[in-house]
Amino acid sequence: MTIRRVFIANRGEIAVRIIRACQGLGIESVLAVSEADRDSLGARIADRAVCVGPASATESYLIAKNMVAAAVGTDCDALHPGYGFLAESPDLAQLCADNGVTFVGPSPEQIRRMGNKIEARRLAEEFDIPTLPGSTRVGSYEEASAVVAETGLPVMIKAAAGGGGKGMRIVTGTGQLRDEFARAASEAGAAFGDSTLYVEKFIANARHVEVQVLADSHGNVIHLGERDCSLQRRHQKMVEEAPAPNLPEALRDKIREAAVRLASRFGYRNAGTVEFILDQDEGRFYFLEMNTRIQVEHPVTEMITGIDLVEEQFRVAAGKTLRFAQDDIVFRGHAIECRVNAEMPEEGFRPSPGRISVWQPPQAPYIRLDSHCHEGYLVPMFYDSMIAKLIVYGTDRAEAIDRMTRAIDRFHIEGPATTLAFQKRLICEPAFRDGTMNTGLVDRMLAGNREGKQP
Amino acid sequence: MTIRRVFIANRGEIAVRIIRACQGLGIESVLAVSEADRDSLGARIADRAVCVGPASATESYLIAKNMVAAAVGTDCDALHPGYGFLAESPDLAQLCADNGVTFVGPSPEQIRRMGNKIEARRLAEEFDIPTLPGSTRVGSYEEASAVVAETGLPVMIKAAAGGGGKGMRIVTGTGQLRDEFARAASEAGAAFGDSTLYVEKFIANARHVEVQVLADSHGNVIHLGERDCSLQRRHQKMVEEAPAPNLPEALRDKIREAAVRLASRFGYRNAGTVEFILDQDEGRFYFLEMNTRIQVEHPVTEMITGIDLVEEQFRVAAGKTLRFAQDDIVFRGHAIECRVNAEMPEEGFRPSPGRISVWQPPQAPYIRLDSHCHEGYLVPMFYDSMIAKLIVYGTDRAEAIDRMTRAIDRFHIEGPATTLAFQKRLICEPAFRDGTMNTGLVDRMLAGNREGKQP
Amino acid sequence: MTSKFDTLSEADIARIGQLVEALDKSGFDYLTLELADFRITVGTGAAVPDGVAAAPPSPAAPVAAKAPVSAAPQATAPAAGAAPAPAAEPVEEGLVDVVATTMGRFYSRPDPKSDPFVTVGSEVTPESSVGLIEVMKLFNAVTAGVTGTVAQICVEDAQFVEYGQVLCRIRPSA
Amino acid sequence: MTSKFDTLSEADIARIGQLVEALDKSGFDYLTLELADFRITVGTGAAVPDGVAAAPPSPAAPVAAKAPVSAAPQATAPAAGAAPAPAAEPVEEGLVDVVATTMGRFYSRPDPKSDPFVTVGSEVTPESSVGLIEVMKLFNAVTAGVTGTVAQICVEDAQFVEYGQVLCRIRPSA
Repeated sequence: MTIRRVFIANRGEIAVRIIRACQGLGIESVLAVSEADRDSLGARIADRAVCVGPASATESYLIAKNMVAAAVGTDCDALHPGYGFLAESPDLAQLCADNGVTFVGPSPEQIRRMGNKIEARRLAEEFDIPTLPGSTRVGSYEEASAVVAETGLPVMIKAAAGGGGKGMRIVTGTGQLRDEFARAASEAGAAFGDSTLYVEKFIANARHVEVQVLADSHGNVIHLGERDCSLQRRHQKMVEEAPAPNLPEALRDKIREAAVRLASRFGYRNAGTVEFILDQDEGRFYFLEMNTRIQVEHPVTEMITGIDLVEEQFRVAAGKTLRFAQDDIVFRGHAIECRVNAEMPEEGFRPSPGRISVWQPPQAPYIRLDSHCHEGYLVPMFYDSMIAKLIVYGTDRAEAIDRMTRAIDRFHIEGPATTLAFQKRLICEPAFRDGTMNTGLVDRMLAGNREGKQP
Repeated sequence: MTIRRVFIANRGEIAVRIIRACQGLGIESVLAVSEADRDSLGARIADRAVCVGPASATESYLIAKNMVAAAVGTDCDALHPGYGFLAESPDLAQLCADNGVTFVGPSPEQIRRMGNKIEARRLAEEFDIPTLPGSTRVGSYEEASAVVAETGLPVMIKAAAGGGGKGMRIVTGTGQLRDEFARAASEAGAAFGDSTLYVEKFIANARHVEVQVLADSHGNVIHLGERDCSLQRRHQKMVEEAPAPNLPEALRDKIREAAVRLASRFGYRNAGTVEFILDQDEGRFYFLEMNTRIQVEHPVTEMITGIDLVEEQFRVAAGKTLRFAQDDIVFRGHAIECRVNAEMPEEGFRPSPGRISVWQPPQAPYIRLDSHCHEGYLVPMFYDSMIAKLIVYGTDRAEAIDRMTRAIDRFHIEGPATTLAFQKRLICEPAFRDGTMNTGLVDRMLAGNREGKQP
Repeated sequence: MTSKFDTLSEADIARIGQLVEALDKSGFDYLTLELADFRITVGTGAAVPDGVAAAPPSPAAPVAAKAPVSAAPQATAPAAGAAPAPAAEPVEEGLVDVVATTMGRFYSRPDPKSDPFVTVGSEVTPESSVGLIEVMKLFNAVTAGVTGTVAQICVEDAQFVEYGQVLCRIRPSA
Repeated sequence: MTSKFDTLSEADIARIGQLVEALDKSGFDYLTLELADFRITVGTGAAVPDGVAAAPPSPAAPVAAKAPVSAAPQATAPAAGAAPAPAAEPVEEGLVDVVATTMGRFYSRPDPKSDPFVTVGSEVTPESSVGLIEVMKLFNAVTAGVTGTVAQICVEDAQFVEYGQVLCRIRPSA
């Protein structure tokens, strides 16, 4: 089965990225656009653009049945969901299947099961992949201390209902447990009207390491190495790199192997990412979740492997056998990506949409820019604030960091405020330069260092 | 010694390429421009542009003393010559030395000696590198047959005075030698007023293979693999690739080793290319010449090694030690370059300068375009007709060829005529696809196949 | 090379002169005339901004330089009718557009056997259905929204229509 | 290269004349005419910023969008004086530019001890030297080329000048 025309149920840079992959493979592209995206770059370079609804995503990009109806109505034989929006909606994948449209991704069943955190955790345990001790809901101090008895200290107590650090407590000594539990419960109750708490092992010196896997429908699974995404602000990735620095080779192999085992025991198909939390002090890693789609940060993997992941997604979706055995994959050099968001770091990173009056990206052989923006483009207020992904390659990590630093200096954007200057500060942080950062670095910088005001 | 500000004594795409390398290294750039290039892309992105003379190259880019005077006058501590123009002028390198300007290239002496074909051939022989038998001037049949006795048949007889195939004869049987010699001599006499001939071993099934070497001023020399440039029209390269296809590994190693031996025995410094002619039937190779500069086709080497050759040129010119040992070099995938010329293939490739009204290059993660052109740019009539280098990378040669084919289809240029469609035909030729082409392919296609009229 | 003006007749030159005069008398600041291989600009003060602001060639976009691709269907539908901009087709004065409230498949009749809901000339009230739009077996009636007469039908039966696409035009009764 | 006008016929010149007259009668500042391989601009005051036609933001050029960088010196010389476009500096009517015939270092006096060849107010004949330009110890005299009075000196002693850079301006004697 071959893919002749694909419907792209997404927007922004990933829509552009997918359309270019189609052009490279000789596949026709039909792009879904909301009223706000009619004149977007994606709409210009796609073979056809179809208006699927008003600007608001809930009335356009988020309506699965409309997407599939549009795919069928425009005679597409496949649909690529990109990331975000409906990319991990089992319903979209199911609707595609029901209407004879090839979904470029895993089966609806696989999306559903991995989308359920409890189920995903159960699967990982079934495949002997370590999971974070605890992570259970507790309604009383007694339940909490029972969990602690099993996980050991320190533990993190947080509101089951909400995120954003509200009602979050770190407990290091047994003595504190009762008081901290009480405070956390009342905070949670006040904030979310639900005082149920969540207790899990707290990892003080953690890194976010994820493994890119690629699987075909014939049971072949390979990994394309891991990425480190430890620079996060409130769990939002800001800077990603590949490979993960400062990782003992034995540990690196274990993590990669675990990801491949999960994907292959699970019978996974297409591109996916297995996320782990790495305890740098104890040299151990724990399964977090599996993302059943192409990821924002996939370019850093492409830079060090030379493989076009989106093209390969189309190949395996079309039923082709993987073109690569694990031994065919050659890892070389180091790549870093900065997610350029139209946000104001000095004002709590609030979105800063608007017209781009100057757009002069740096250019060089080892600089790559994935973006849908251009001079005169109006960054709409309706969608997320990412306007570009700036990616650099270096023969080693130090060269990649230097190249990124200069690339940021040479990237001139006027109109919306961006996170670039802040990201330059991040990659210049000693802890990042020597690869000993952890997932707390960004928030610590923001909390402690008030130069954050003038990034 | 570090380089703070560099003077770029060149124009077009290589000027842009060099300026971007400077930006990547934090080096200031001053670009020489003729009156015709005042508004060129290079002039815009350089930190400064200096008008060195009128449009005609002989009154601007080709005056060594003016270039060095301008470098000194603008307080540059280094000069990059690019390729072409004065890139292989010992005088320019000498003037730089005399005026305390670091020349980004080898020593004047090395340029001079390698620039002299007889001397270069002598050096190769001294270092036990095979050279083409014959290649001597003959004035009489007797001299000719003496040479043949040594080289064996077939031999090529050509006018010593001219090129372009005038008075060129292939002699396969001893019996023919006398007649062929006579005819060739009279043709040569008629055409160039000089009947002196040149006799050399004729290689019917030849390929052009060249090795990229990189050397520092501390005696370290490495190679960055070889390139195959067999697709030539009248000795003008049209398509280049790396690595060379269909080369027995043992032979590949021998060729690479020979290039490194030449460069290191010669004490060479900076980036250079050692060109060989490969006899595919006999599996032997012969030294042709050494180019003591960066080469047009250097990007294909960059694509498969991940190393920025121009940046490394600056490093070694500044006296730094090579950052790589031979074993550090990782070769991966396959790269192909098409030289896009503003020429009319259907009219004997005559130049087609003029205003570019549409310029829409293909874009994708593994497509690279090195160019100084843009919509509205007027391709001047004064200089060579290359307007861009379209480069693609693939995990293997077949993928690279497919990618280039589609990239050419997606490259929309209006205004000047270009060679792109013709190059698409070239890379689709069965002989090229299966890697069995030889240096005669292009001219044979043009001679034989008259669809050449509508490329 | 012969005369640069081969492509321009004496008459052309004269006409250009007239254009200049005409513009001069007018209160306008500039005039730009573009033909196949011919372009003229006359004006006062700064040069004419060449539509740069609107939709500039984008560094990121090889094809951004071409005219903005309308999101209108190219294959299945009469594009002009579907184009968002009314300008896409000379439209009679005072007609009211009835547009698709959702994307989907347009049906001009309740079922294959029946007559169309409306044809050119049909009288409609705000509540009258002019067609159905089907999305995944779900049918949505499209109503005229005004009282008047159907002046144009812009889409065909069973055609895939986009959100906001003009389905028909109605001449409101005075 | 021979005469720049090789490609223009007498008739062309005449036609251009008509266009110029037409514009002259009008109240406009400039006129731009572009044909396949030919482009003419007529105007008063500042030259038409032909940015759009001649130098658009280039897909290949991140910075091409910024105003064209003149090839004039930015560091060592008073840039305005060196800019190719006369518009770069308000220039008094009827002055004749004396420009650098080669790039190099400009010397306003024969040797450090002597007086300058000319100062503002100096009377010059076509043969009078206004300065020397040195390239690699080779000194080239620059002559006034007209009879008149030096009205402006645009460069400093020992300054590096570009090819075509205006060195001084002369008011020709009537």
